[in-house]
Amino acid sequence: MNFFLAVIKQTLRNLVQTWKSQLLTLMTIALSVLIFAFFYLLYTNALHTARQLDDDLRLIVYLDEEPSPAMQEEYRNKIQKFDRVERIDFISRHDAFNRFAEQLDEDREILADMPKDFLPPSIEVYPFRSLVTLTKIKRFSDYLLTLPGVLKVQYGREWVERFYSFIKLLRIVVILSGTLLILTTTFMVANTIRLTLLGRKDELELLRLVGASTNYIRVPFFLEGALQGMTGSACGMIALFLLFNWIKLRFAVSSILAMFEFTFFPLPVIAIIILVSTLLCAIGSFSSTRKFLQL
Amino acid sequence: MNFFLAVIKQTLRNLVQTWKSQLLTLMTIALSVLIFAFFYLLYTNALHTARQLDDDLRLIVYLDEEPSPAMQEEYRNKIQKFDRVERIDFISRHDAFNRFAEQLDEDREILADMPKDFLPPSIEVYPFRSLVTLTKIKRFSDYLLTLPGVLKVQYGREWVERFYSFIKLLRIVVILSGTLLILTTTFMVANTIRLTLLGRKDELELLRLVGASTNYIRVPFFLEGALQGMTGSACGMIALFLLFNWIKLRFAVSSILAMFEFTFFPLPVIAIIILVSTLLCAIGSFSSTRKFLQL
Amino acid sequence: MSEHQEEPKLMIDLVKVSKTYLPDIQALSDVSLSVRKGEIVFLTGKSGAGKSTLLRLLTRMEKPTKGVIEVSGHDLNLISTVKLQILRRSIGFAFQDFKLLPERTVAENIAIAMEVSYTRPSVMQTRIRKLLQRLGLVEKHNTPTSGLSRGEQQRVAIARALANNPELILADEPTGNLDSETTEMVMALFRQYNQQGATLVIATHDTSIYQGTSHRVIELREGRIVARGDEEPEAEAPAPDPALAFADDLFSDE
Amino acid sequence: MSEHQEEPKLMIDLVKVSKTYLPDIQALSDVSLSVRKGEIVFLTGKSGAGKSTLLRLLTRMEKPTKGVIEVSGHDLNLISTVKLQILRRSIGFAFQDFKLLPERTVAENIAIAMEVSYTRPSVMQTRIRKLLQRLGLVEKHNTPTSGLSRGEQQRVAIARALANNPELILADEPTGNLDSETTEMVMALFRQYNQQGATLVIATHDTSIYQGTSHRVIELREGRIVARGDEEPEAEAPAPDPALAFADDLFSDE
Ligand SMILES: Nc1ncnc2c1ncn2[C@@H]1O[C@H](COP(=O)(O)OP(=O)(O)OP(=O)(O)O)[C@@H](O)[C@H]1O
Ligand SMILES: Nc1ncnc2c1ncn2[C@@H]1O[C@H](COP(=O)(O)OP(=O)(O)OP(=O)(O)O)[C@@H](O)[C@H]1O
Ligand SMILES: [Mg+2]
Ligand SMILES: [Mg+2]
Repeated sequence: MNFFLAVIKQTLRNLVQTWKSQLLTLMTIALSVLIFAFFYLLYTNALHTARQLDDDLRLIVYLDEEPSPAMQEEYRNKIQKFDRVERIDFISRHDAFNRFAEQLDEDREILADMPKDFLPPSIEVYPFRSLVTLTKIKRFSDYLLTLPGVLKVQYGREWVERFYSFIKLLRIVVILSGTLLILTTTFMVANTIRLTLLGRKDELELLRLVGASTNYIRVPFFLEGALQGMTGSACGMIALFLLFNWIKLRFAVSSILAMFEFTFFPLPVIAIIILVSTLLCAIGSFSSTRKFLQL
Repeated sequence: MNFFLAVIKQTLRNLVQTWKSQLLTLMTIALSVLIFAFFYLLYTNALHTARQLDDDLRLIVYLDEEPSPAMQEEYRNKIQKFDRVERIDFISRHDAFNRFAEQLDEDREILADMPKDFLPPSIEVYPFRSLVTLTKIKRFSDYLLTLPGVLKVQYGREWVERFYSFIKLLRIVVILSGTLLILTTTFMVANTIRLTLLGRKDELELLRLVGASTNYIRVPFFLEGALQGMTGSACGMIALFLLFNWIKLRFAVSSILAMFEFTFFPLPVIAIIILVSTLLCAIGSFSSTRKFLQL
Repeated sequence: MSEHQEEPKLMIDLVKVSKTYLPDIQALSDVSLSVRKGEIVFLTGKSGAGKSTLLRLLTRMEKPTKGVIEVSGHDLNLISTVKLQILRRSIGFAFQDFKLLPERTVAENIAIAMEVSYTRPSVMQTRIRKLLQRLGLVEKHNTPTSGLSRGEQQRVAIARALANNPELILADEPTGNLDSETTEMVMALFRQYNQQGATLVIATHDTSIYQGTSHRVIELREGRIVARGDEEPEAEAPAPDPALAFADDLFSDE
Repeated sequence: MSEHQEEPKLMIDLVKVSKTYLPDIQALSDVSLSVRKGEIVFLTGKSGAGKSTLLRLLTRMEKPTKGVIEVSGHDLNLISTVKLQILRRSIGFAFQDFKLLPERTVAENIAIAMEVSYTRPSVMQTRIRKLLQRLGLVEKHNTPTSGLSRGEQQRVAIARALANNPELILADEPTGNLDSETTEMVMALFRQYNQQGATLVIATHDTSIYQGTSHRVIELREGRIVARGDEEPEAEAPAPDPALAFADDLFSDE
C-alpha cells in the first residue's frame, strides 16, 4: 500500500519536475507512432486498392467452335484442376459480336453487313487475385492451350505484368521503409531515453545510496514509460486520424481518388498499436535503468 | 593561427572524449539522411516510372472519311491550337484493318473475307505526358469532337484516370511522408543535440567563467556539427547505395522489375544532400549553444 | 535485522581491509578497526589519506579489494541486495560532496532519505521542520538547493543523513564549509543523536571539533592507521549537553 | 587593458553594492569596499553571509541589483562582452564548488584556464607540472578528477585558478577540505603569487589562515560589512617566506 503510494508520488513528481524533457520525449514517441502507423495504413490501403484495380486480370481462351453445355462442364473441370479460379465465363460467337459492337459504340453500323459469327467463341477465366497468381499465369496459359479445341490463349500480359510489378514494387517499398522507420524510431526513442536518464543519473545514484529498494527506483520509470508510451501513441494516432481525414476531404472533390475506398484502422488495430507502444516504452524505460542500478 | 589550432584541438578532444554519444548522434543523422534520401530516390524513380508507363495516354479521333493531305495539315493545326501535343498519327482505313488483323494474330483468317475498309480512319493524338494533361483531357476530347468530319473521340478514360490517380496518390504519399519524415528527423536530431549539450553544460559554463572568447566556445561546436553532418550523411548515402544495389540485384532475376530503369542519384544530387546535411548540423549545433552562452 | 538472536555489540568491524583503485592506487592497506554501538569515532589524516574511502566501504559504495567488513552484524561481502538496501536505510551518510539534487527543494532533498522507508508524510514534515530549525535553515524550506550557499547545502546534506533516525551516522568532512558557530550547532546535533543511541563516524580535518573530547580519534596516513586514539573499554555516556534541551522533541515525531 | 592612460591603483572598487536574489533574498546590502593592487584581503562571516555572492559579483557571474563595481579599472555594469572575456582571463577564481570537469584529467582541467588565452603547450606543461609539485599532486597528473579525493580536487581547483598567472585571485573557501599541513602549502603558494604582484581576495571560515597575519580581514554579516580590519594606508610587502625559495622557477615558465 505504502509502496504504491510512494511509487505513484515519485512518478508524478518526476513528470512534473522534468516536464520539458517529458514533453519532448512525448513528441518523439508521438511522431514515431504517427510515422509508423502512417506507413502501415498506407500499406493496408495499398493492398486494398490493388484488389480493386486488378479486375483486368483474366485469360481469354479462344475456341475453334462453340462448346456444348457438356463440353463447357468439361472445360470448367479441366480449368479447375489446374488451379482454383474465381470465375469462368463462356462467351459465344454471338456474345463476342455484341461486345465488339458495343465497343465500337456509335460506329456499330460498320458491322451491319458482317456475319454475326465472324468472331470466335471464347472462355474468360478470372483467376483469384493474388500476387502468387502472376507467377503462375504463364504456366496457366500454357496449360489452357493444351486443352482440346483451344485456338489461342490471350491475356493482358504486358499490362498485368506492369501493374503487378508496380504493386510488388510498392509492397517492397512500404515494407522496406517501414522496417527502416521502425528501426530508426526505436533507436531514436532508446537514445532519447538514454540521454534523459543520463540527466537523472545523480538522482538514481542517490536513491541507491539511501537504500531505496530496487522496485522503488524502477517502477516509477516503468510507469513513466508506460504513461509516455500511451499518451504519445494516442497523440500519434489522433494526429494520423486528422491527417487521414484531411486528405480524404481535400481529395474527395477531385473525384479521381474518390474511386478508391480509403479506410482508417479498425478499433482493435488502434488498440493494439497503442498497447504495443505502451509496453515497448514501459519496458524500454524500465530496462534502461538497469545499468544505473549496477553502479 | 593560435585560435585555429586551439579550436581544432578542442574539437578533436571533444570528439575523442564523448565518442559514445558522438557515435549515437552520428547514427541518428545517418539514419535520418538514409530515410530522407530513400524517399527522395523513390519519388524521383516513381516519376520516372510514370513516364514509362503512360504510353497508353492517347486520344483516338474517328473520322467519317479519309482526310486528304491538306485536310491532315488542317487537323494538325487545329489540334495544335488547343494544346501542344507530342505526336499526331493519321491512321487510314487500311492501317486500321492491318492493326486489327495483327491484334487477332493467328485468327486473322476470320477477316479474310471482310472488305479491307470496314474500319473507319482515325487520328491518334498523343498529348504531352504530364499530370496537367489529365485535367484537360476531357476538354480536349470535347474540342476534338467539334472539328469537322469527326465521328467520335475515344480515349482510355477509365484506365488513364485510374493510372493517373494512382500516380497522384503516390506523389501525395511520398510528399506527405517525406515532409513528416523531415520534420521528425529534424526534431529528433535537434533533441539529440539539446540533450548532448545538456551533458556538456558544465564545461560550457566553465569556459565562460575562465574568459574564453565566444568563438573559442562556439566554433568547436560548429566544426563538430559539420563533421557529424558530413560523416553522418555520407554514411547514410553509402547505406542507401548499398540498399539500392541490393534491391536491384535481388529483383533483377525476377525480370518483372527489370523493365523499370532504376537509377541512383547523380553525383551532384549526392553532393547537395551531403552539403545540406553538413550545413544543417553545423548550424544546428552552433546555434543551440546560444542559450548556454547567455547563462 | 531483527533476525539476529544475539544483538551484536559491534557496529563496525573491519578486519585487514585493503582497497586498491585501478590501476594501482593503494587507498587503504590492512586496516582493522572496530567501532562499538553508541560510540563516536573521529577519522583524521591528510588529504588523500583514505578517510572517504573507508566510509564508502562501510555502505558498500565500494567493495574492498581484500578483507572483511561487518556492519551491524552483516558481512558486506556476502550481503544480499535486499538486505543491503535495508541496512542502508539505517545508515545516515553525509557525503563529502553532498550529493544533493539541485532542482529539488531543501525539504524534498531531506525527504528522500525517509521516503525510501515509506515514512508517513506527516512524520516527514515534522522531522524536516525540526532538523531545519536546529540547523538554522527554516527559511530555506522551499528553496531549491541550487539556490543555497555552500555551507547551507552542507547542512542540508547533514539533515538528510539524520532524517531517518539512523543507527549509524557517517559524516564525511561535515563542517568543511561551516563557520565555527554553525559547526557547534552541527556537533551539538550529532551529540544528541549519539545520546539517543546512534553510532557516529566523523571524518574531518577540523581539529577544533574533536579537541577536548574524550572520543577516539583515529588517524590515517597513506591508507594505514597510525593512531587509534584511546581504546576505550566501554562507550562512555557523553557529558550532558546544553543542546539536549531540544532532544525530546527531535525524536518524538509530533 | 593597456588602453588605460593612468594605471589605476585600485584593483577592486565596490560602491554601495546590493544583491537581491529572487524572490527576496537580500544577499548583500550596500557593500562598499576597495582593494588596492597587490593586497591580500580575507572575507569572513557566517555561512550564508554573502561571501560567495560578493566574489561572484567581481567576475560578473552575477549582476548586482544596485551599485557600481569596478575591477581593474573596468565598470562591470558597462563592460562589453569581449572586454569582460579578456578581464576574466586575468582573474583566477577557485570556486567553492570547484567546477572541475570530472572526466578530464587533472592536467587537462588546469590547462583549460590557460588554453583560453592561447598559451603555448610547452609553457602550459611546465606550469602545470610546477603547480602540481607545489600542491603535492604530481602523481595525479593524468588522473581524471572524478578519481580524486575531495581535498585533491580542491587543490586542482586552486591550481587552475593560479595557472594563468592572474592579476587577481579570488579563492572561495580554498582550504575547506584540506588538513592544516596542506593548507599551509596552499597559503604559501598564495603568498608567493601575491609577492609577484597578484591581488588576493580569500573567503574563508578557517581562522587559522588569517590569524597572525597583517592582512585586512573583512567580516560580513547578513550581507553587510561589520568589520573592515585595518584600513592600511599602503599595501605592505609581506614578510619573506620560506616557500619563496621556489618563487623564481614558478614564474619563469622554463
Ligand atoms: N543562486 C542563488 N539563488 C538564491 N539565493 C541564493 C543563491 N546563492 C546564494 N543565495 C543566498 O544568498 C545568501 C548568501 O549566499 P552566499 O553563497 O553568498 O553565502 P556565503 O557567505 O558564501 O556562505 P557559505 O559560507 O555557506 O558559502 C544565502 O542566504 C543564500 O541562501
Ligand atoms: N574513485 C577513485 N578512483 C581512483 N582513485 C581514487 C578514487 N577515489 C579516491 N581515490 C584515491 O584514493 C586515495 C584516498 O582517497 P580518499 O578520498 O579516501 O581520501 P580522503 O582521506 O577522503 O581525502 P580528503 O580529505 O581529501 O577527502 C587518494 O589518493 C585518491 O586519489
Ligand atoms: Mg574525503
Ligand atoms: Mg560561499
